[in-house]
Amino acid sequence: MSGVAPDELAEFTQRARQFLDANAKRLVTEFAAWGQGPDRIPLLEHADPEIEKQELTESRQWRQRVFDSGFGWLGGPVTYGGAGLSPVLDEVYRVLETEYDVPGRAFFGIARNMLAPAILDHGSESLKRKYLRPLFRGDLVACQLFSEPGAGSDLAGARTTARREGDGWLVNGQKVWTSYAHVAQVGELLARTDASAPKHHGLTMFVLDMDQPGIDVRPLRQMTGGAHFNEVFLDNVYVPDENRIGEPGIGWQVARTTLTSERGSVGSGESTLSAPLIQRLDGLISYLGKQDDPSARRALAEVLVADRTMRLLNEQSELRDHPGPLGSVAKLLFSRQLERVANTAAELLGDEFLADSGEWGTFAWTDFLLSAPGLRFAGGTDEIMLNILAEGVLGLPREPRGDTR
Amino acid sequence: MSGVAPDELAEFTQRARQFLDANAKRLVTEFAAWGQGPDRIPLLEHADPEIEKQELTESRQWRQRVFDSGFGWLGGPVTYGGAGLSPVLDEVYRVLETEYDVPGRAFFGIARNMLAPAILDHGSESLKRKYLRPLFRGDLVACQLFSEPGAGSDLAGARTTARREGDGWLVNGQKVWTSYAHVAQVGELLARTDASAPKHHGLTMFVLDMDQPGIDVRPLRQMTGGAHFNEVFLDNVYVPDENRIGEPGIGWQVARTTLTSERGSVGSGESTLSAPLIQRLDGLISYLGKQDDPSARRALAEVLVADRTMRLLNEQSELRDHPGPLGSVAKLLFSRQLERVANTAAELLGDEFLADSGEWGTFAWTDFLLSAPGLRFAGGTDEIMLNILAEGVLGLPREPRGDTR
Amino acid sequence: MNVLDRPRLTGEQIEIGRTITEFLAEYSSEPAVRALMATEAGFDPAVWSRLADLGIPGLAVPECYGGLGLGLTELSLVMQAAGEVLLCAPLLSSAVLAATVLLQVGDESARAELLPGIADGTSRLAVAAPTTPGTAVEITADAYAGGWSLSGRARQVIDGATATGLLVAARSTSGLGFFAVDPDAAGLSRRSLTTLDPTRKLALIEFREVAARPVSGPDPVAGWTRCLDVARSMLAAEQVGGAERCLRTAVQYAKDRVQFGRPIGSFQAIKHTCANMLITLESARASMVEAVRVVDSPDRQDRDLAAAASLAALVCSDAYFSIASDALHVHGGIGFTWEHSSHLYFRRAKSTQLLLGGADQMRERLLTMAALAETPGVAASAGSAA
Amino acid sequence: MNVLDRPRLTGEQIEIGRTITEFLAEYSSEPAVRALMATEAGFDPAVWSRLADLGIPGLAVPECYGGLGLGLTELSLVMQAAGEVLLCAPLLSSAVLAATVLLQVGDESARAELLPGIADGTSRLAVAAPTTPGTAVEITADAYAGGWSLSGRARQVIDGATATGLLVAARSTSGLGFFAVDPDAAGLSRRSLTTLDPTRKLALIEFREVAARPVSGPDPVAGWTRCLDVARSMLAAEQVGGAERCLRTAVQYAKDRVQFGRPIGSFQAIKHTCANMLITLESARASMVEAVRVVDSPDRQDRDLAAAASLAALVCSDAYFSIASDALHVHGGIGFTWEHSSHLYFRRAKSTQLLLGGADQMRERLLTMAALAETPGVAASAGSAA
Repeated sequence: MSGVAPDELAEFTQRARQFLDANAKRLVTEFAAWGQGPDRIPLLEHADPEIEKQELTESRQWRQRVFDSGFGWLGGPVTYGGAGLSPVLDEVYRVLETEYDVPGRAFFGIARNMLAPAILDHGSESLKRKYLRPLFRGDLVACQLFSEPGAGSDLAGARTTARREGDGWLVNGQKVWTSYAHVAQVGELLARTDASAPKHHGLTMFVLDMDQPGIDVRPLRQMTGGAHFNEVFLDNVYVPDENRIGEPGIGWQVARTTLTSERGSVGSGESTLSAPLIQRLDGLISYLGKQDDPSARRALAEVLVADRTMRLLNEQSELRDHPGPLGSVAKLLFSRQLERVANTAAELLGDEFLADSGEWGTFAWTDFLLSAPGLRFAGGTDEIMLNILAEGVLGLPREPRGDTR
Repeated sequence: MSGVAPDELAEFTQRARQFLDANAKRLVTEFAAWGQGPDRIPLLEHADPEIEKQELTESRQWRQRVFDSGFGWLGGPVTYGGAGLSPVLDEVYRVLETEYDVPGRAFFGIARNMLAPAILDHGSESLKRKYLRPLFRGDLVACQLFSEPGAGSDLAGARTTARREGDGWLVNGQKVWTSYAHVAQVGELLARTDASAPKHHGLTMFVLDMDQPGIDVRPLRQMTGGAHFNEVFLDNVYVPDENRIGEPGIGWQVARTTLTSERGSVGSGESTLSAPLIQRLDGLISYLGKQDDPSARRALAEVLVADRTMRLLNEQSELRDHPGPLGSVAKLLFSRQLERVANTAAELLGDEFLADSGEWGTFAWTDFLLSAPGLRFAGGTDEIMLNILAEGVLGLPREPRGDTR
Repeated sequence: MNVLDRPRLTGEQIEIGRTITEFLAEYSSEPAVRALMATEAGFDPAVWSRLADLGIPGLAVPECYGGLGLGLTELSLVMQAAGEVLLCAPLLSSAVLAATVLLQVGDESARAELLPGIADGTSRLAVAAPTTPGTAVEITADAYAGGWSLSGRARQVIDGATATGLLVAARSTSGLGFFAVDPDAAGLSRRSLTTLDPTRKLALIEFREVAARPVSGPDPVAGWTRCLDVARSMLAAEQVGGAERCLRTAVQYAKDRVQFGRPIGSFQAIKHTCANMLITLESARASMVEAVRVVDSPDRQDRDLAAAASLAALVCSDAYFSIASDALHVHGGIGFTWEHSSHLYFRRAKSTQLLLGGADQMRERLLTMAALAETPGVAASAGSAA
Repeated sequence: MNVLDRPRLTGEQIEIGRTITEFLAEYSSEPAVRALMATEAGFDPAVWSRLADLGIPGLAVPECYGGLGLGLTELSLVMQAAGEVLLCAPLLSSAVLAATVLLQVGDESARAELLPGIADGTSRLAVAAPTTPGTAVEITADAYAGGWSLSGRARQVIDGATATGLLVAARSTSGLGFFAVDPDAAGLSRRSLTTLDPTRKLALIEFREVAARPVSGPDPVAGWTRCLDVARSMLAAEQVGGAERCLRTAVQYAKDRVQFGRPIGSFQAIKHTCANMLITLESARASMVEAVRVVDSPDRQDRDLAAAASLAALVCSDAYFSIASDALHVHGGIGFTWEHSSHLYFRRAKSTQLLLGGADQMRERLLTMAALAETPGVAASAGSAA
């Protein structure tokens, strides 16, 4: 295994298991029987605020315990709160943790996989000391303030402005598609600081304190009827200059660092088709008595194949010395596969998919179907991902652009 | 029916049937039984030259009889040998003819559907008088001298030159992917006549006499091992100026006329998945005893659906007042469907597809599989077709180009 | 690219298409649809009455029963236009399904009694019968002294909760039959269901010894099969209308939305997506036009109808869903919001894909009609499926 | 993007990968492959002998039988490199299949006698046994006084016409067993077949009372199932190698070929096709790497092997064919010519897709191993399939 000697790995695994065994229960591998548990098949969470609050508290407490026991940031420098070991071990630990019944880490995905890498790569020493530890410890939930109504695929077209004001900056504008903004303490903000510079050179990145006046977070109602994302309105919001990530004008480079680290949030292990989902589809087939139906069998096998392949892809790309943007491979496979699963469920259910008959585990699939398209643009549209792979990995030439000035 | 009054149509149909009944046998609707007939599944013909010569003779004789009986060019002006009726009737007649056991019209597809429309739209009066009648009568086989090794999708990049020489032009260069060049009497030639003009404005179109010195037609061996296409080398070949189609420099416009008329040769009725092909696939399923195999049934049904849809699409687009470039829809569906059929046959045959066991109707599918990719670029790649539909029908904006000078 | 871009239309038909399109542009705007889909009834009685004034529900009902006596081609134009704007009205349930049941299955007295109300819009009838081939009827009909009584349940009856009358398929000792039922009759309960597509309401109807009147003529099984094929052809027209609208909206967005300094429609990824949507749409239109032609041919055979309707159902269902999905995708994030119309078409498309039988059933019918992949066992069972 | 772009390789393994890649660049150029594919033998004895000098055929054969005693991971690197250049050699037949049959099915005396020849390349053994789960063995073995005799036929034996020895699966009254047969024995005839993929030769072998020597140890059925799973994992490596080469060639062409004044690789249609090929390739590689890891784990269970090998067979087969097709398409007309290498990979890809069992069988095995979609009937029959 690259970067870690076999002995070290074995020793680490044993130590991590001891911690996990002492602090959590092993997941029982048998899944809840058909008809038991909540009748929903979640893809984009839009939980009841009270439930969400409680889930966040539990998740935070667990992450803090993990961190304080030394497993929170294995690959991080000791100076900033890390364990000073190989980054590979973070992935090893993550995989181990999936075997235990502990709170998920979704709330902290952006903190850990996007904001922290940006600060590590581009932030000042004081930013690193201030933010890295709480971001990895689960003290802070982060959100990503990149997309705007006029700047979706073309993030460099951002129009939210930050202008100098005393020791800091005043921010004005609107961001959109912001997951977790309603529970976040900090945001990673991309703003235009120089309107006269060419578009890719006029941007600057900041860490924004979300708990201050002038920030209006509104849930964005999506096609399912729920609201997983938010709009964020920024009206004369102050950011101290010390919260700038990198020099003024290099915001676009910082954003790219962030985006290529993003696989943790959408493309990585947590978003493979989970075993429970396959179990749910299997349960549906049994419920409908279609175990002998060859199209049902084929569909289930295809979902299984996609799930296994994505798991392997994630697992192995973490083990490579230079994983590169291959995380986007998993993200693309993931969003495509979701739509296939949803349509398979619909085909199996036939007209039972049309209306809520009250039967457990049937109409719940409609929410899944309606959520699936959202995963195609969250974290970058398929087109952008394909461009990144083609240009970044395969070295194909860029397109002529219309926005080079 | 647009363009033809119901009475006129009925009268015409009766008259055409009389002619056909008197001159040909009705096709027996039962197909040859499994194991009978030649053991090949043709897609790109590369027949034995002797057999091809004989087929051409029979096809020519039939077309001449059809023409001389007044059914050869129903929509054409009387001046040039046409019947002066609605062009819709040509399609009506073509469909009627498919019910009879008569030679196919593939040899004359380019003459009729590409060269003739170009002459009609852009040619001089004398060109029209000289060529239209023999092109529709089956006297002349035509080929299309457009593509070059360096100008495939980008036909306007043609480098074959024609330079003034006395009363005519001297042509030098190389063409490729030329179906029927080895049996053609005339070629529709796109050549560069002005090297100093912008690339789309330096081209001119000619009718080239193929029976003259300096023209070297070489079969192009394709991946099946056979040779459906040719390379054509042009070495100081003379074309009289009267054989110019349109003014010098408008060759690109003439080519576009030709290409949008091309559906007759690849996208039209003759190239839908023929009933015999479906029968062959059905026979294969029975031979393998897979009538109860749900994937086989599904695959066969999908082929049937695609075939019916393409037929309807062709039939109806001919009936529209402005069929537009919708013929390319059928061409795209066609080439996609072919690959699907080939892969279905392979999947059904399993390892019997790997080697020629001598069983009739099995290994013959490999030739079909290996021919299918050729249909994707013949007559324009998928990408070019999609651009035509997107820009021409939907009005989407063109891409920035790198070759505007 | 519009409703009238179909071959073989007469001047009168083109006029009908224009009239209904203009009418719907005024009376079935997106805000109106959104308002109605949030109501329990799901349609606007005032608009319905105006549609009735235009003769729409009785377009294809013979004049002797109070209709305009036009053909199903004309009705298909209405369905196509309705599909374009997601019209919320009992068109499919009453004007298509119920009227066809009476014409194809009903006896003369039932036709004479019930069709005029359908035609003038004063009745809105719903049909309670399984629409997927192979699904068992869950209602039994028992004869008693004074007549018949029905017990059991019908799932997912289109507009079942608001219909003024019901035509119910039930099994008695003498086989399948259709019965007219008053929805207010004792023992009947109906419940509006939460639906994937909120612009078309479905109801669960339960029958406990509900008084019913038989309305079938001879061979109701074959008649019901024909009804479904007629309905599939009309639904195909609705699907083509919806798909057409989705493509138009997507193309417009691709022209208007600028990213990277260019309209996104100038990028091949979007451009080719749109071109592929066009290919899919034109294939669907071709199959629908043929199904409507067959449906409207006086001398059609049942098997030709079955073949053409199954083909159109297959092709148009998949086309609509694929186009609606692609359109949603072309719109990027905005297409994923509740406020954008994309999801309404996406929901309608998925819902119509499953409404009158799934793809497997349609494929099997096609094979049967084409006499392909025949084995004694399979052919026999496929032949008996509705 | 190359052979060695795989996680978990040791320095020694990387060195083996480099060595074989350099060797094949010299001895298995495209002209050499084209020359060999036109011959009846289909391989170059001199190159084979050099490969043997490098120890390749005996890479995974234990040292006690004359091999290098390395693992299947090392052999998979060779297969991957061989797949890249379409090496024409009895690698799959002798070094993978025959060696594995002896190790997994053979008794001790057969191993001791036959493995050293395989390892040093002096013997080239072919295996005559059905490779698709569920296919019946068409050869019967009859005991007679002096030994055993085989009758029947084996279809599509890889390198069967040129092998110096045969390992044949046959049914006797006591069930399936493997037998060693001298290809020159009386009553045996073999015929080279015209193949879809001319770079891998297949033969039809017929047996008429051919003298044979039993070589099986206990439970040859389970052993043969394991053999096939090992072979599928190795073939997956070959497929990944071939797919990788196809993608590399296509990307290079997309950079070089200019149309409309731009490299065609700058157009999104081509660019995204290539990106999708990369996605497909990386998925395939992931499944192959896992299968090789499992195959090479000393404590693996048969069902883990079956699951990993079936997954790799499915994913890599489809990936290779899809990548080879796309690569051909990216090349436009030139890719359709006989002279271009595209069709050689296209043929190899289609052929390997069907060589060791089809997708249906692999999917069923996966479901069985994952205990999904279980019904008593189906689970039992799937469990018995090889």
